[in-house]
Amino acid sequence: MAEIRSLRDAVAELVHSGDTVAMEGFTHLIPFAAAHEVIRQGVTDLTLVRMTPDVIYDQLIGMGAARKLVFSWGGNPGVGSLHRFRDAVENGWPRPLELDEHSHAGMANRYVAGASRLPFAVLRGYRGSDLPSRSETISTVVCPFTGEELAAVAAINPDVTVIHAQRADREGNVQLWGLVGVQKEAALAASRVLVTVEEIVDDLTPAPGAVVLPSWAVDAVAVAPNGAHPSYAAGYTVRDNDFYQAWDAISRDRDTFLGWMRETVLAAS
Amino acid sequence: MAEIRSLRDAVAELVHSGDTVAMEGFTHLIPFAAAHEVIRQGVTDLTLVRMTPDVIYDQLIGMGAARKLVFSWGGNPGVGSLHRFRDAVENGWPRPLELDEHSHAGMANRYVAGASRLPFAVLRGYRGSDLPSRSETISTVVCPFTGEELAAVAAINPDVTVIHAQRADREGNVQLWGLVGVQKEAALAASRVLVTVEEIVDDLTPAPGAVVLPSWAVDAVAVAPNGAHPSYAAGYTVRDNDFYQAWDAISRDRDTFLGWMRETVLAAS
Amino acid sequence: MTWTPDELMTVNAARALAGARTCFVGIGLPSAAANLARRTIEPGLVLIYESGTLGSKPSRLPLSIGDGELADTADAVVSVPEIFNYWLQAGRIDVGFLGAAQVDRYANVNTTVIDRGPGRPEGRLPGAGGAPEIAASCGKVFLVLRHSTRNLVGTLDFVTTVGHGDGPGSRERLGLPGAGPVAVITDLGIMRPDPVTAELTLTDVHPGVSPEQAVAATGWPLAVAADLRVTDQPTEAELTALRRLT
Amino acid sequence: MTWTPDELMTVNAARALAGARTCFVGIGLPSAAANLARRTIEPGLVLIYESGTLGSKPSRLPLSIGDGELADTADAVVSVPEIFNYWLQAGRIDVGFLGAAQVDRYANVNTTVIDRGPGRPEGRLPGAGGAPEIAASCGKVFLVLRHSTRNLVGTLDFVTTVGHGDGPGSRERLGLPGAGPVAVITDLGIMRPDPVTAELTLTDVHPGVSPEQAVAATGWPLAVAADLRVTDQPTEAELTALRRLT
Repeated sequence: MAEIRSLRDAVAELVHSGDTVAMEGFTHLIPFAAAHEVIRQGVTDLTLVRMTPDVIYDQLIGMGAARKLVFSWGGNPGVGSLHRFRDAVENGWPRPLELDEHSHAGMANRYVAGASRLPFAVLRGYRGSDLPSRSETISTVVCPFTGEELAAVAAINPDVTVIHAQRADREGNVQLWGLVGVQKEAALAASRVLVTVEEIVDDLTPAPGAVVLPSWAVDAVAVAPNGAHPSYAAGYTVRDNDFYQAWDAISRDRDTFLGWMRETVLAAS
Repeated sequence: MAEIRSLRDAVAELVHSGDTVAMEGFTHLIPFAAAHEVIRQGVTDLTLVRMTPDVIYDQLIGMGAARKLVFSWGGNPGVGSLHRFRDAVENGWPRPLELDEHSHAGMANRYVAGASRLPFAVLRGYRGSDLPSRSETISTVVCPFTGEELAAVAAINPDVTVIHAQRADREGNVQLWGLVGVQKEAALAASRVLVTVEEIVDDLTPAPGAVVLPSWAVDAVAVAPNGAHPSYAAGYTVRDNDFYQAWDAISRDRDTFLGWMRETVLAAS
Repeated sequence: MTWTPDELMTVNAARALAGARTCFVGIGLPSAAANLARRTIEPGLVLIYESGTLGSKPSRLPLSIGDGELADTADAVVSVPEIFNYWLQAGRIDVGFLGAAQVDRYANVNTTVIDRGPGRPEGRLPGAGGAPEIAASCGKVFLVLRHSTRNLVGTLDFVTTVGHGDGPGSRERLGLPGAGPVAVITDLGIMRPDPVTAELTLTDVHPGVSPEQAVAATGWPLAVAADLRVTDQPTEAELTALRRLT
Repeated sequence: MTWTPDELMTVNAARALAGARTCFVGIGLPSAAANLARRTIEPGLVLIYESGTLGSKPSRLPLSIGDGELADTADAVVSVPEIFNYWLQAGRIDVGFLGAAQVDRYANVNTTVIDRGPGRPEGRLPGAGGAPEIAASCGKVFLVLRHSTRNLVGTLDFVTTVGHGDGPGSRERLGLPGAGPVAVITDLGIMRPDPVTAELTLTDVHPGVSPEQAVAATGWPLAVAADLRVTDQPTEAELTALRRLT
């Protein structure tokens, strides 16, 4: 059963240095508040998993919290490069970053296999691409009925998955809606699940398109209003597109980045 | 794009003798009205696919419309046997019935593979069971990462899938909710899709838990109020449990069954 | 109060759910037992039906696994592929509760066909449904069925669902993750796999039932535990709750 | 009215969607073109974004593929695994519309890394995203990018996404179901695979652009079609609609 805890306590208990951590949310519901708490607590040597690293992992990578990144598209959506990600990969700053790189279809299916507790998933993908030459988690299987060769991707089973949702009830049942992305799969693939929410409510009234994660599939729920900012929570906040655009300048220079992180993230609590 | 048609025209155009037909709906939203139209039109030699054959296939089988059944649980839920199904299998009446028999997990994954246009799906299933000895659509694959042997099941891709839904709009976009079963997968696995609905509305207002099939993934929509009876459409009708219980007596005897079908199904239009 | 043998069976099946958090519920006797447990010994029990409902709280016993109330009262409704892949196969369910047509001494189950002898066609049963994977993947499994030599047989006509296979180590060799059947609850008593041989052994009889009755109603030479127990009589609260359900 | 080279590119990209029913839309230039098509030549065009929206009808151009309006205006919102497995891989999408960092003469695409020469670390690009499977499974594919020798190269540094592989028959040998790239639309003109050699050939230049300009901005000896056309000038309606979008 999920316990309702402070974000600080939940991160301290569930996210450990050296863990494989997935913070999911496909553009929507990205758990920035939890990532900032991870940075503040000095958790490090993480293997970060996420389809779209986005600004959230740019920050973790730039602060040196990651040793490896598992991903499929590493840009600032609609804006340009993730400069901290590029600096880590190209120049090893602040530390080298190992990569395991997939396509979106491959990553999505890796989470599906993880949620299903299968060791791999099958897709018609990667054909002719150089991607398999750089990844040990892409292989092939042959259909026993037709003889067709298909791509196989290894399951992802994070030590901990962190997601943001609109709300939870007092039992810890979690409800999210809008673009639901791959959050259910990422949560169910993990050994431990931390969910930040906009608010705790008495009753989860049914909502169109809502996904409910029952309390017994979640370890901790922490209230973090606007906890997806600069991403958003449909029905509560809107995407701060200006911030995404401003991030380009903030993150381009190492010192500017570090100054911003110190003032905005490390100084907070 | 889906055309809105009469049930008679839709069945005449989309369901042909010799087809592989899936009529899905897991206890809920079973497309009885469409099945009755198939019987009235004398469509025959069908390969019928359905996880739970239920009374709907008991009727089709008893009327001699099927040459083969692909399924995973063939009972009258909560009541007992499907007598027409048993009579066909045990005594070849009114004609022999070939079987391809799976578990629910296997059938569900066969539809998933079909909807994904993959030739097979992988699951951890059938281990130690005698089921694989009687089916050519169960095999094994070896995980290329871990070496674990897993079950593989062949995709199901019906010629036509028939489902019942609560409603559609005038464009032919379809909306269903409540127990959504395996209908989306069955529809997307098929070459042709026929949906009967309780009503056509101007706008599909979003509903909690609703699945929407866009018009361009459907071939025909036909209005059939109470078209799931004795099954039901959440929000419109309730399950006629009395009928399910009455079916035991109606179906136990060949002549009683034929008389009931003549009076209730064949005489209708 | 007096009670019927079926009520005895259901009450004892419900008691077996003490301490369980989540239960994958087969229709029929298992559903009665699981719903009774929610009203008596384990009010927080999460009922999961293969029709895709997580946390159903029906007020009356559903006739089928797809009655509307199962969805209306659920914490979440998911698709049938999801319930089998993300929830059952993933090992998230503590207890699987199954009915059965034929059970053998290793708690393997046949729900497919009955051999009716030479020259006669096989008798047809409903088939596997969710059982093979429920028995494979749940933390543990309870079976509930009426006690007779027709149901409890020396040799299954068909192995639909593996319990303990051909004995100790069988589940491990087959790669079945859950512990498998830990009790077979009947209208005469309870059988449990022997810790050493894995063979079903009579560990409990219901009040008023003799072990000889159970042995006579079993299709193999049923071992009887040295410390054979008698199950507690159904309480008034249990019987009242059960009768209200149906 | 006057226009910019980028507007020329986007208007021509939108025109390419005439007759399409469903379009899988990459972010950036493809999204601008697809949304412009919905407002001009193909009002019924169904826009599908990899964030899981089927039939989005945004009023303004979204900055990212996950802007709230994409979900709010969609006919259906599905999970990311579902959009890739049930909709894209299943071959339900007519047109895939992709941007690119590097494209070679067979319309193969690199969005992964740039070789910056010996002794220097690779330059990092965003990566594959949805492109490999979009290019494999859509009925046909349009690429849209700015025309320069940096973008249109003789040899890719990395093959992220296969267009026509190493030439005729390549897609069939690889088992790629869709027709692959049928046009590369740039700010100078349009290149299409030669029906025989599958090599990208300049078939159209935009008004005011000479074929020599396009050849000079291409990193391989670009063939020019014998019947080279000049694209129609952007209409006032097209430009107005485009400028309202952004």
